[in-house]
Amino acid sequence: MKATLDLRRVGLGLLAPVLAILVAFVVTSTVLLLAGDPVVEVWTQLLTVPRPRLVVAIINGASVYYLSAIAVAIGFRMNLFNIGVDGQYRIAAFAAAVFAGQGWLPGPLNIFVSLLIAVVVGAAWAGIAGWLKVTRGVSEVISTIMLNAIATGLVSFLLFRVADSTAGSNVTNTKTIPASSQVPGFALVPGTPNKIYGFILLAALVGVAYWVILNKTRFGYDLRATGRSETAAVASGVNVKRMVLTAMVLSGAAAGLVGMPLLFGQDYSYGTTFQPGLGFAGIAIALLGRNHPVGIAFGALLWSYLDQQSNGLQITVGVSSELVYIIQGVIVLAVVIAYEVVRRAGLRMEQRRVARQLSEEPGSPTPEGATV
Amino acid sequence: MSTTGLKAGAKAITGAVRKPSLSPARIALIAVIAVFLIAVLRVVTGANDLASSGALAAAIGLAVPIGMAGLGGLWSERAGVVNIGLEGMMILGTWGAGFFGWHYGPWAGLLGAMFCGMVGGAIHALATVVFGVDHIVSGVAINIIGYGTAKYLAARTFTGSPGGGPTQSPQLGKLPSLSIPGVSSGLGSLEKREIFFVSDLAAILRAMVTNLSFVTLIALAMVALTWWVLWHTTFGLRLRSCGESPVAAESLGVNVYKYKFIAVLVSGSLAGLGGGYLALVAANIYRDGQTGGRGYIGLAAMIFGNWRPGGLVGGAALFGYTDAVQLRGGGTTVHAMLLLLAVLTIGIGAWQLLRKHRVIKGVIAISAGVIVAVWYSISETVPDALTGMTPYVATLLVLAFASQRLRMPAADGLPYRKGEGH
Amino acid sequence: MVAPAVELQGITKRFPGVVANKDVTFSVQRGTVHAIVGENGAGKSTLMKILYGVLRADEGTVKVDGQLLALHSPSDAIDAGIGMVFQHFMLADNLTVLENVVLGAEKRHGIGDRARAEIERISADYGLNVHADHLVADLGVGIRQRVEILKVLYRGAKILILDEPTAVLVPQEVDELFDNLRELKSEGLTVIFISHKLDEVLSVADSITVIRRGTTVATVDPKSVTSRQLAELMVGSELPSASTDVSTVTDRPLLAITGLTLAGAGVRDVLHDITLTIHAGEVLGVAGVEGNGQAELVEAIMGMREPTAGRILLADQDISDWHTREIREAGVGYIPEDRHRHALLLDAPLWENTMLGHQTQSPNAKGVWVDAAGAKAGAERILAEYDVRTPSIYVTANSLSGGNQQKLIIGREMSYTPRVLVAAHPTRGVDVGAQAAIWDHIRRARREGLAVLLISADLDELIGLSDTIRVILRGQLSDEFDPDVVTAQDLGAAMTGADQRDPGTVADDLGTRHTEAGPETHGVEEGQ
Amino acid sequence: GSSTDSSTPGASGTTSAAKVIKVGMAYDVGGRGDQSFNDAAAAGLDKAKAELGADTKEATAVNGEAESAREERLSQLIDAGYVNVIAVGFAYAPAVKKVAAANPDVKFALIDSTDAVGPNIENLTFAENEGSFLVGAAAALKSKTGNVGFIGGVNTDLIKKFEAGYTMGAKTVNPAIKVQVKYLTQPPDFSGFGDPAKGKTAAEGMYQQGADVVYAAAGGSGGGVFTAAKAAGKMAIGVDSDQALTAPADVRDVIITSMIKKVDVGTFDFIKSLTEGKFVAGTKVYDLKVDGVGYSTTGGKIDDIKAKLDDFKQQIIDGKIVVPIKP
Ligand SMILES: Nc1ncnc2c1ncn2[C@@H]1O[C@H](COP(=O)(O)OP(=O)(O)OP(=O)(O)O)[C@@H](O)[C@H]1O
Ligand SMILES: Nc1ncnc2c1ncn2[C@@H]1O[C@H](COP(=O)(O)OP(=O)(O)OP(=O)(O)O)[C@@H](O)[C@H]1O
Ligand SMILES: [Mg+2]
Ligand SMILES: [Mg+2]
Repeated sequence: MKATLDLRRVGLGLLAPVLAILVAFVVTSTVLLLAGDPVVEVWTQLLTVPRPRLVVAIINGASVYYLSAIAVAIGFRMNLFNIGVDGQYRIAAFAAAVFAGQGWLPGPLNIFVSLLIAVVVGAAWAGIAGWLKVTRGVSEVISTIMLNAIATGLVSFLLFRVADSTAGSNVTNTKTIPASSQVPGFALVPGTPNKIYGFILLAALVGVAYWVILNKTRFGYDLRATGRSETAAVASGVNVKRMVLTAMVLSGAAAGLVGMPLLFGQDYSYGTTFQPGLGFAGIAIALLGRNHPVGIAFGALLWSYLDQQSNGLQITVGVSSELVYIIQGVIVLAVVIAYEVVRRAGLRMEQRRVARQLSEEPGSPTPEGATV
Repeated sequence: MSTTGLKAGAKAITGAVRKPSLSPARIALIAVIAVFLIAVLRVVTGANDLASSGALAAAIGLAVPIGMAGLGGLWSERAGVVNIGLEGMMILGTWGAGFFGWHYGPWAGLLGAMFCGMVGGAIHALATVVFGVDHIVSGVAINIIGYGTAKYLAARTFTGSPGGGPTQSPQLGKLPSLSIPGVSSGLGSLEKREIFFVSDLAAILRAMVTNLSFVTLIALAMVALTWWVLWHTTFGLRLRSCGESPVAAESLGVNVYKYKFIAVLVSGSLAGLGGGYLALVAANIYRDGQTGGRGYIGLAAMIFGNWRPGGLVGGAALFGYTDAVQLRGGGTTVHAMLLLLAVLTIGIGAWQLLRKHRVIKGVIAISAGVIVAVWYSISETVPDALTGMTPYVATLLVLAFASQRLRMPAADGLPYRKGEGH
Repeated sequence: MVAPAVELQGITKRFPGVVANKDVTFSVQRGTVHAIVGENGAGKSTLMKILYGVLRADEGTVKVDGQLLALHSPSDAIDAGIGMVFQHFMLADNLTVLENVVLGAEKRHGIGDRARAEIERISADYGLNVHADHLVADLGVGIRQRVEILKVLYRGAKILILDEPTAVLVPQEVDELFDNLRELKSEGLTVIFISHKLDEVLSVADSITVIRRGTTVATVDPKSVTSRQLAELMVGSELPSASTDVSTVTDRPLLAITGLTLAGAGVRDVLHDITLTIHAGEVLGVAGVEGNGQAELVEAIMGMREPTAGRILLADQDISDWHTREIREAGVGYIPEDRHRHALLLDAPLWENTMLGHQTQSPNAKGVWVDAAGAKAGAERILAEYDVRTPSIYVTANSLSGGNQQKLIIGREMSYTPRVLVAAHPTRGVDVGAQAAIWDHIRRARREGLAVLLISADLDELIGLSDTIRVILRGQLSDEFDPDVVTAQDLGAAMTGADQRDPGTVADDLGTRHTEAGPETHGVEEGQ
Repeated sequence: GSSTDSSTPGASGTTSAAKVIKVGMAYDVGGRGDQSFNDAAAAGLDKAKAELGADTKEATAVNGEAESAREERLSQLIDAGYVNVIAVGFAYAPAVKKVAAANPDVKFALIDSTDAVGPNIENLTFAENEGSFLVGAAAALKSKTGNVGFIGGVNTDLIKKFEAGYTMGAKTVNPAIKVQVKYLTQPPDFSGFGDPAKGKTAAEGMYQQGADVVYAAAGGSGGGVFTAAKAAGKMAIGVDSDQALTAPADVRDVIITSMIKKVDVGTFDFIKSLTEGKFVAGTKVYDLKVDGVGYSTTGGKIDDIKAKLDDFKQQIIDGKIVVPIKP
């Protein structure tokens, strides 16, 4: 009985993404048709099997997105909307880069302490929003929007003070991290010299930690309970204010790690060209992955895949690569709509099942078991 | 996932809001106090741009798009639909203004902006009202779609146009603006005399009667209209009831879907109007990325304003003013504001300490104030990299200091399905 | 003979997996009060929602005054002169009475002064004592009920549906309501009235329809049946009663509260100088009109509110400033009055619900970890022991009926070796079957030496189960009542203060009890 | 594919397909049509197309993209056969470094950066500070109030070069001059290059506080500066290309001069050198000496001071004036 049902559940679970991708396909094609762009060519470009070097780029991009989305998801699980991951990861990456660049500590230790700094700085920056919410009741939606902008100014101000710039460079960077503290990548994909970030392990670790903390610890139970029903959580003994602060801080701590694969595996310094906007992508990906560590991994891969595959649109098809934003947005929307439709179907299924099983029981002919 | 968020810490008004929390008299009083403070600050620091009609006119210009986005948010959230997609709708508005404005003239551009914003609203309405999707997800998606669509369409429609290109439209026609000649110059001479408070007041009035764009007037009219429609008409009552208790509304025969749908459409068109203002009034051109996150700021202004038109205007004005002042005066004016911050912080600290006997809080506030005061006295100006933060810091500080009596519509963000709520 | 006011013929309504109504047929004569009774989930509300156009029947016809009606939405029903007061109030808290009343009926008298005048007029005509400009959030339950009735009258309804209007009212308020109903009846209105309280039904109804498992069993004349017969028609078994056996009260105090005070927003304290002691094996019942401080009392005991003054002793430990979690761990079980908001995670599986509030305790946790296997085993045991009807511990709490949800909560709270049980309205909205089971559990708790604080609006339940009864009025506790001698009427009088002052002023007092508190004063009401 | 045979000397004209030079151009954010920096690069490309018969392919960066996206863009151009690649903007430096190393046969031009060097990379840099010196001097000479302004789009090292030259130029003419400086946004918020509303507000402030000339080194936000100048009846200075020709007609008359950065010349020269087989790796500085930067005279607004400016120009060329790159 249970096995068949689970199969059906899996089927339902797969139905949603398939439906979503189908909808995204149709909508995007329509846009292309309306705008008079070549539909077939666009899809051919987007759906070709990526070359090895692109595979590496997709995985690398996804690992960064993954961290960002996990950071957002921690808040979401508690109905906290941390729009501030963007500012948090930038300020954290800056702080870590400044420290790591000094090379005060030997290789791995330098990395470790730098990570710690990133985590602490990210957590502290998010903690401001948490603290304002808990003590002053400031909506975290506003405060994190404001803190993103403030982080931009602050980092810019400090960057020019610690910058290590060379003539003719035009890029303002922190000191380059010593070679001994750079994290080597993995040459996992044959056919390309490009390597997968060593810190993909960090992303995986964070994902596992997220899952374990949320699902296996008392703290995680409290956090999920608060997200599901704040009132019930309070009555069960959860200190909601402390939870808000802790969740915000944890979210910020995870956000602090977002820039680390880039910093230690690619850029080796923080500068004016350090990749921005990861926090916003993280929101969409967390929603796409339904705040589930595995779902987010798929979401991040899909996002990164589209990013990379769309890059060639201009060159091969002559279509503006911004098209990919339309596709990504439509996918997010289509996925949630499909999930909603499927969820309702599932709910109906479950209720029917409960009712049927109860009515099979002798002595209680009504589903409610009203007769005793 | 519900989108209502946690209430922890938010000292929401749970009991009686019998009247609008701020009566017109109190609003006027607050305004006068604000002007007075600024006048004092201007005189003490000599940062004259704090209360120049130019700065105030610029403030109005910067506040209007934010205010329109916020007003859009207000319509939507009053009907119970959280709208984080304002930014995307605004971006669509800028493109609409560029496209229609270029082809059919600026007024058509304004309508085009509203129409394109409304298209964004329609998507949001479809997702949240018809399909019952989580409002935040839909909003986030619309921001992405709006961003991509505008860029894609701009590249498609403006490439090769005279003076335009894939990232910008051709120059757009100007919309008329309004000056009251005699009054304006009279106030101008009064402003120049630098009489304490009088000149400051004159500057404010002058900013309001000089070179005021018609679109600004339309925006103000929209605020008034919103207030009137939502709080004084049958339509508005029904719309608000959908945000407070859709099941109750439904049980009285109100077609909740309809009102939510309309509200989100209006929301989109207002955000689009904000985008249109940016393209047609503030710049006379469409440019990629022109909105620069103003949709989010608009959302913040709306929350800041407690989901009310008046409060929203206050939030947008605060942001517009501080942004204008930092953009115009840069370091020196912001430097002057440090003094105000120092005095206020020390004042609050002293009050905590002496009246409330909260030693730790008081001491922290006073020390913070002293640090700012020291910063003020040992520096001449605020570094440019930091002045840009002014509007954000100011908003955050005001929120942190002002007591939080925010109450969002009771059913804001909650999914609603017909016939399932009883 | 004139056509009946309402005539339902062969109504069938299916929900996914449930047939809520099956071939329901009955008619209601004009100018009468017609009662509908039936167990929880029998389909009464569904039927009324069909009549009111909220739900659409799968089969069957509705006739009003002999006219066949096509009901697509409440507007159709309102146009046909039908008005409904829902089981759960349909009021928007943040709108005023005026706004709530005129909503959807703006065409009648606009939304301004004419409407206000009309509301005051109706209020005066029917003695409803409702004021147009009050904010609904400020109003007590009784007055909300009257606002709901006013809403219906304002629309000029000729047929009134009242779904369990008396569940939250005290006897005096019930009497007032019935007076109102008789008044309406005398003006030619037709009233359809649902209640679980059979005595009430017998006293006010002109005719009674019994519904069992979604279908009409019988329509009877109240003069010719007893409440016991009615109940048997409803359930097909004997009616349980709430009564205790021999006293098990010991002299060992388990919960002792002295001088507990909770400052309120305005001049008056929410709780003032509450002193009470509950001994092992004792059930202390607290009666009171909603909003007189019982909720706050419970929350103060549970550590969800910080008392302004006073001490709470659990056995001999002072728990006044403990946190909710510590209090729960120390052995205080808690059955909140609003199970959906305070006792359940509706979207979570049952096994996560059976550990809620005990997530730090064995077998649910090992150190900082959740012990899922232990928790699941515990859940299986609780569900079996407390007869919670469910196919598995993996279904969500949402998919249980209210009675089963409540049994789960009680099972949970009894399963972690509590010393004290705080039970607020443990049988509210639960049908007779589940009610009997819950009463049994409370009696067993008492036998096992627990101290039970029982708060209930059901005075018979209170009298039947308690060893001692106290009444709470405006945050203060009365003297003790002996359940063996006290009557529901006595309690009702004490609850409304009618034994001290003129009852006429009470409703007014309840209606505006927050108004003296200015807007400055909120925040305190958040459990900080 | 091999790049060497396509860069055979004398491959001008469109005579034979084999001799057509294939050039890929990777733009910075904004791309062709930005009426500014990227457009200047595009102009050079168009010229090469017309005069040298180059076969070209273009692609544009996306805001906030990953480093790998830039690498991929360059690689895809190469994959598509465009074995001469021009990377527009300093953001491409790391990508060029990497892709150039992997494709030693491909010739690269990297504009505005010397961060990536290699045997197949030519770094095209511009002495924006020198050009800005001249317009700064022009501003000071034209100013009646002794108060001029500088508006930078985004606070980056590159734009600071503009500021440094401008300020020095102005101070050289009039040591007592007041130079108001404002950057619209801080990186990585690059909206300051595309927000005319902000540009307008900042310029209004400067004009109202006494400035009568404002230099807009702010990309698309410059349009707002010109609007403000027009409304205030004051003067403005354009940037990158001769904006008195490209700006909207109604504001052209406020633009007294523009600091011209001849990216078009740089890109054209690069392509030409390839066709002639004269590719030289390493940094090529486009400064005043080689006319790589300069100022425009369209509209005749600075005809009266042209002699003085040319004198300054000569002094810089002669090394008598050394213009700093940092303010
Ligand atoms: N929206 C719904 N979806 C699915 N099933 C429903 C829905 N509403 C009611 N039901 C089912 O229909 C049955 C009848 O419910 P209804 O609310 O009419 O009972 P009731 O007689 O009013 O009970 P109570 O005395 O508790 O109010 C319930 O047992 C429930 O299972
Ligand atoms: N809106 C709904 N959608 C789906 N199912 C519902 C809905 N409302 C009720 N149900 C189903 O109806 C059943 C019982 O619901 P209902 O609330 O009527 O129970 P009840 O016994 O009347 O309890 P209560 O006293 O809490 O009303 C449950 O199985 C529930 O899943
Ligand atoms: Mg029910
Ligand atoms: Mg019912």
